[in-house]
Amino acid sequence: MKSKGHLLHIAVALAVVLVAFLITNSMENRYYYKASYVVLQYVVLATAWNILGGYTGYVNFGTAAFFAMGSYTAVALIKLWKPPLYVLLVAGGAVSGLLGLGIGYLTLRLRGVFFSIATLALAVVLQMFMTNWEFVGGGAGTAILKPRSVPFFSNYDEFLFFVMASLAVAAVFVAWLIENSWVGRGMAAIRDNEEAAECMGVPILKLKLFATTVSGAMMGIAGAPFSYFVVFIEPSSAFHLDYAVNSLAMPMVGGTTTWLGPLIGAVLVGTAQQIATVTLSAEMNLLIVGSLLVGFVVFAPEGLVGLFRKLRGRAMGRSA
Amino acid sequence: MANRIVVKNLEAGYGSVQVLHGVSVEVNDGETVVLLGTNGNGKSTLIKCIMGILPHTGGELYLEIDGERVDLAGKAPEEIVNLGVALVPEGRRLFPMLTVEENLLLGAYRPDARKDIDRNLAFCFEAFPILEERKHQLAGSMSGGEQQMLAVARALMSAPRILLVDEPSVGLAPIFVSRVIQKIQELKEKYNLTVLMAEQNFNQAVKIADRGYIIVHGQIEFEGKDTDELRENEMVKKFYLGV
Amino acid sequence: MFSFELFINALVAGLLLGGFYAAFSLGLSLSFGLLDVVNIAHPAFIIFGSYLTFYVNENFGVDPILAGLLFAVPFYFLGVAVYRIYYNVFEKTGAESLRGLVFFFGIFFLIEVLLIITFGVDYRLVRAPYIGKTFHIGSLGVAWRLFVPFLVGTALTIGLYQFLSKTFFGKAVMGVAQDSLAVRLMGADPIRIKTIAFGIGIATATLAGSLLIIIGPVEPAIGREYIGRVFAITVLGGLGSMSGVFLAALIIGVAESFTASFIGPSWALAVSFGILLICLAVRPAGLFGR
Amino acid sequence: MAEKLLEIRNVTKRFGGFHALTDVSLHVEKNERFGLIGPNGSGKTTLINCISGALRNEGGSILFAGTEIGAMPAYRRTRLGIARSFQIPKPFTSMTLLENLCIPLEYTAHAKSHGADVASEAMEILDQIGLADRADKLPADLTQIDMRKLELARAMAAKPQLLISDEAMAGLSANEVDGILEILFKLNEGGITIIMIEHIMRAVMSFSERIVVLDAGEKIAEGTPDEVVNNKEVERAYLGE
Repeated sequence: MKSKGHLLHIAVALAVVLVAFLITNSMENRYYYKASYVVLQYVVLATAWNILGGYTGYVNFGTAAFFAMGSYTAVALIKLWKPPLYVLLVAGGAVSGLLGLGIGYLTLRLRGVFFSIATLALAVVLQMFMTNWEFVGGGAGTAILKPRSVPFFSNYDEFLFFVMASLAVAAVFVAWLIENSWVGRGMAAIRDNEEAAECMGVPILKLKLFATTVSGAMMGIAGAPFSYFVVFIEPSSAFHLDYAVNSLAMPMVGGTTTWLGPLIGAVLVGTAQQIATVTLSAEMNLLIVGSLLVGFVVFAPEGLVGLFRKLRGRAMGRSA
Repeated sequence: MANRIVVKNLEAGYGSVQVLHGVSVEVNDGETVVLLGTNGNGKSTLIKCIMGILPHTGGELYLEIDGERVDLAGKAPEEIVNLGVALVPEGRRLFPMLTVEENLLLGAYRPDARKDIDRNLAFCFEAFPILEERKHQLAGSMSGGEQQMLAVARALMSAPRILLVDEPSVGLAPIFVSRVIQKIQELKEKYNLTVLMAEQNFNQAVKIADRGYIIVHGQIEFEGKDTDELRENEMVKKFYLGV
Repeated sequence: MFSFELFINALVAGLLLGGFYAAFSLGLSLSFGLLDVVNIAHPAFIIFGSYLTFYVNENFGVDPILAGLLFAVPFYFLGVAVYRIYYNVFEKTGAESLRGLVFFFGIFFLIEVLLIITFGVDYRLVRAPYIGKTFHIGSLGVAWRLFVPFLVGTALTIGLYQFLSKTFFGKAVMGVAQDSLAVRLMGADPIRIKTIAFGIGIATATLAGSLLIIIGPVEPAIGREYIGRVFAITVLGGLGSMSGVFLAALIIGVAESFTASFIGPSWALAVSFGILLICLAVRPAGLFGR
Repeated sequence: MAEKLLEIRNVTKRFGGFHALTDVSLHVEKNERFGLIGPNGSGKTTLINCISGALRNEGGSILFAGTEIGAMPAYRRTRLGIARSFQIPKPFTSMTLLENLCIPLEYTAHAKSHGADVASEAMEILDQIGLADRADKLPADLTQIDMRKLELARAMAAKPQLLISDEAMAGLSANEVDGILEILFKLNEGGITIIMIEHIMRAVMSFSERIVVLDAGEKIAEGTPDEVVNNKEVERAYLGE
């Protein structure tokens, strides 16, 4: 039964990737690719954030650091020898994953708010380093030329859209795998009560290191194609606080305990932002995110998934 | 004027666990009454009810303050403190990161206590010279016995009429237990306090008690009208060690 | 590169900056260090204060320090309201650690966005007779725009220190995070104490905001770089110790000033964050923790 | 003499200047019912924290089935066969009762495979302890008594050789105490060694084959319940001088 479930999910995942590919062959308007890319990128970031924050209970305010390290690893490699995109993805993921591993060791000493502040501080320190590293453009930033053409796709933006769609599918799939495995159950035990978890045989340090590494690596991978996407990269955009706020707000809106939460949150909030940016203004879209974040954390801490479950529970209670 | 504690058929507990099953205890003006029994039998629960930390679910609980009856149902701890009741809590509950002196001054927070603050502080230092020596030291850095002295002194800073003491002997070396308990008696006489003390250490407690109750499993199993009755040792041993 | 004069200049500038940083961090030290309320939105409240100061200075010519003092009153009530929400939604249900943190993060972001919408992203500054002037001690030039914030920051530190250590209420504030039941046994209501104390913490934000905009122009997102700095100072100062905060603020101020003078201004900010990271990893109780 | 399952030699633990444990030595035999008593603050919980790994002992050694475990992280000690319940229940709040039990089952008994059908095993344990009808409930929905049973059930699910029950009966009625005692007796018959820490004297005295008494961080007596009750030191510890 279990393997059947896996097969079904793999089939759904492949179908989504295929649809993404077909879209690139039928749709022309470049704006939609750009907008969808951003939303999909948030699907990866929110899902990654949730593996540490939602499953394991450690709030990371430094999403921007992991994302930007992925981007800047790619920039450094592009400057060196222009490797193919998959190399950038692997390298970005590796660097941010290592960073995550390091942050993981911090959980030995820092819990709760201290951990969160440390991640925030990490983001600022790394931004300083990038600002001062002239090879990747320093504070002024640098332009990145994207490859002229790519097989099977009519232009590079469509290709990037396809890549990000595949990454989003992969990220959600990984989250689903973790959630439904002994690893995910151990993480939930850590989130609920770290001391009891360890006394029940859960190797808490190993699992926390796993969570921080996977979460960091996924953020780094999401960041790797960023410089090709924006064409011009500077520290203030790669380390933007919006990444931290969004990757946290989206799971909060969707619900933090399942893989579905960040997915729903990222699609809804991300799309709303894209629409708001066009129809209202960039500031209004941030206002919406902030209000949603505060609103959900105050009124619906379980997120949309939780609200939905509650409603369904009530309906079932009535019928029973 | 009389200060009394009256507890009638009190019922209380935590969540669905009922700890007190109809406990009746009276402490009359100027008396020292001890509540005896081993841990987990409801001594502290009763003290918490009187202090308003835990609401009771049944029975009656009132004080007489200067002859005036005050019902305690629904009162918050801070209101009860302001009636002139002080508690030396179990585990002392000092402010470990404040100095000895700051702890004592906080003891006099209630408005009625502030006017006599200098006199009371002087008296505390006289009663516990060690506290004056250490007044600039952090409370958390003192030994267990000194901390217990400070906890007693802090309670007295609120100029109480009724003093509740919960397990003063916990974690103390025997020599300190006897010193602390003697001090409580001295202070009680000096201030003419009405004292209810929950204590496991039977032999120390009865030294200063006028009367006592033995509480087992949330019920008063034995009421000793004087200390001789309480010293009926075999009986006590039965209650204490379960043989 | 190195000269004695440069050294003295950097030292004085750092100390002056440190006095200002103290004003910036006191409110957080009060809420985070003493009340256990992780108000990471504190820098945003300060920027908010800067803009209010800018508004009345620009339109009515009110002196920035005076403006800071005036706005302290409504900010106190703002703080009371924020704490009431925080208490009822998070603290009472025991959900403060994770969700409470996210709540303040959201508040931080909201304030920033609202300021951008209202005032735009341009840098704003204030006018006052002392801004732009310098006095000299020997060959050493001291800018009034640094000296005034230093004085006000020092006064605020002394004021809060006296308030906390000399009044009954202040002692209860210090006690409440250590043991809130024990505070009740002293006859005080811990929720009331926390509400008032949090209000006072937010009230200091307007004055800190005025100082911030006296020192230099302000834009809405400037709060971000202060998050790490104030937490570095608060943690380094030993959570909740006002004198510790002042010392830590001086240390950070001098460290940044030296870094800016001898290594480069773009590295200055990394110093406080670096100190914060080291401090968190090595000694979370802070250097001056009691 | 029977085989020693747990051996504690000269264990010491300090908190700042406070000596929580001073030079404590004791052993527990295989399949023994062992009682650990002492007045409040005597160091009982500190000692079991040192055994289970929540704290590290400072001096001396702790041997479990002949292996030194003093430096091991807690989860490895659990996997070796030491499980404990907490005095203040610490359930996994977001999980159902069944899922609560699956954690120790998956992480200790089946730590190698992670794939066994733990749900039915968890159900069996819930059934044993009388919580089967609440398997799908969250801990928040439980009464205090059921919460303590869950705490015990979760420790059982770690399939321990040694079960440490830390005041599992505090605040329970006489009938409920008997209920828990019955469960513990049954577990012991099934071959599990049990350390009981308890304030309810009737329970410890009737349950334990051997008792060690701690007072102010030191071992003051050891023996059968009868010997302990008639020990002058014990009387002094409880009744005072």
